[in-house]
Amino acid sequence: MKIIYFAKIREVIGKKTEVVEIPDNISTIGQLLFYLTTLGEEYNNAVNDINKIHVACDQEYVDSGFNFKDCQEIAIFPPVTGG
Amino acid sequence: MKIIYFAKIREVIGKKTEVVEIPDNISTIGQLLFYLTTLGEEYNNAVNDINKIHVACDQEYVDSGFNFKDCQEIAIFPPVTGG
Amino acid sequence: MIEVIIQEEIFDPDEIIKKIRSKIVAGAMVSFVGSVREYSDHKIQFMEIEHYDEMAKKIFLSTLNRAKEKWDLKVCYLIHRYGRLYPNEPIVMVVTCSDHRKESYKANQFVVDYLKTNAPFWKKEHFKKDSKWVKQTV
Amino acid sequence: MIEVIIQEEIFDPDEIIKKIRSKIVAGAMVSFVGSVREYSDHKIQFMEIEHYDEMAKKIFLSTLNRAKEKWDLKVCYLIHRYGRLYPNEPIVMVVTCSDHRKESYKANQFVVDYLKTNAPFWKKEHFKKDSKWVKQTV
Repeated sequence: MKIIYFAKIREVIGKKTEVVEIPDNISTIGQLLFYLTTLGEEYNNAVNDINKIHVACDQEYVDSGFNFKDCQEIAIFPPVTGG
Repeated sequence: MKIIYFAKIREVIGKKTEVVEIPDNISTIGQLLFYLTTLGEEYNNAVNDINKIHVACDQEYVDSGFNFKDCQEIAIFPPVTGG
Repeated sequence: MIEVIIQEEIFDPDEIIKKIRSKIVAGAMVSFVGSVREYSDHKIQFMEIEHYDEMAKKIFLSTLNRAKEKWDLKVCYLIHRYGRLYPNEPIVMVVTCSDHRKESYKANQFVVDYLKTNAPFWKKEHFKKDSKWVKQTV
Repeated sequence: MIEVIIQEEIFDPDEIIKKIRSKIVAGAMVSFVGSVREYSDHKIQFMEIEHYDEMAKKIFLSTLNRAKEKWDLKVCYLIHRYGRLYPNEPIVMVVTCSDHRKESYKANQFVVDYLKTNAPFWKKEHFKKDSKWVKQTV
């Protein structure tokens, strides 16, 4: 699954984008975020506060119960500060 | 007393400004407007609907109970439509 | 900065934005431009705006001062025209600047609302065959 | 007319006003410009804006379409920058035009509020000695 990171999350993980192999039993965003925290300390640091994380699947906001299996691209980022 | 008329009131009275001799017993704006209606049909037509008349004394809005005796300039006009 | 201009000549809204930003740039700037429409009851040939100059200046200055104080504005600018105006020409422009956007929006609307109901200007629309004083709508 | 522009280059708010008015003039036009401030915690050297381009475009277009429909706008225009921006440079501009002023004001605020909370842009302020991601304040 292609995952893109932005802003502080990108900095903490140290990657802008990557393709992550995701186990079959993981299908919702909540599960995915939890799975990511197991990939290493930098992931754990980046996504540990789930209240400060936003997720978009194929450029649309989704919540933690969303099933992402049909998505092409998942983006994970902190609260936005544009404008 | 110097009186200035604007917009439709100016058109109906047919004057932009004039000096009107005002009897001593007339001291409030309400009395003045009533007095003006006695000066001729055009005045009566111009100021007959007191709800559609605004009055400013020395460039400040005043209401019908205001005593205008110390004013230099009275302006009478319809509701404003600027902006 | 507070500025009030009442003039007969046409003005360019873009030039005003440029002029203000060359002096002061704040985090937020809101501007309003009101222009002569092409139609009301009929196609408008032109509009004649009558005004009471001394009173308009007084009201604008006190309104802008109130707004500046209430919303802590960096800029409160107002220009209003009188005389003969043609369709699509700008009539009025209000610019407000502040550190944050909410203050600029609120102050801008306050000034425009207040001038619509209080500033001594009267519009007469001239159509092909007749003319009509505009009724107050608030 | 709906237009969305996301670009790195600087823009002139006055040029945008001029461009829009050369195409469409409505009774009311409201514009908002957000600019980089000179200070937050410390003096700002520059600001780096990161963004998610495809998603930003989608969100802007759907927001502008919603606003246009809801308030019957003649124009709904949005430009937002990314990359390195210096103090006093414009970041974002939203222009709304309608027959009457209330619609332009409401639509303009709606678009700006919505983009502040939803558009995928992230600001990092760079000071002389360090830098800091801006916190969301709504």
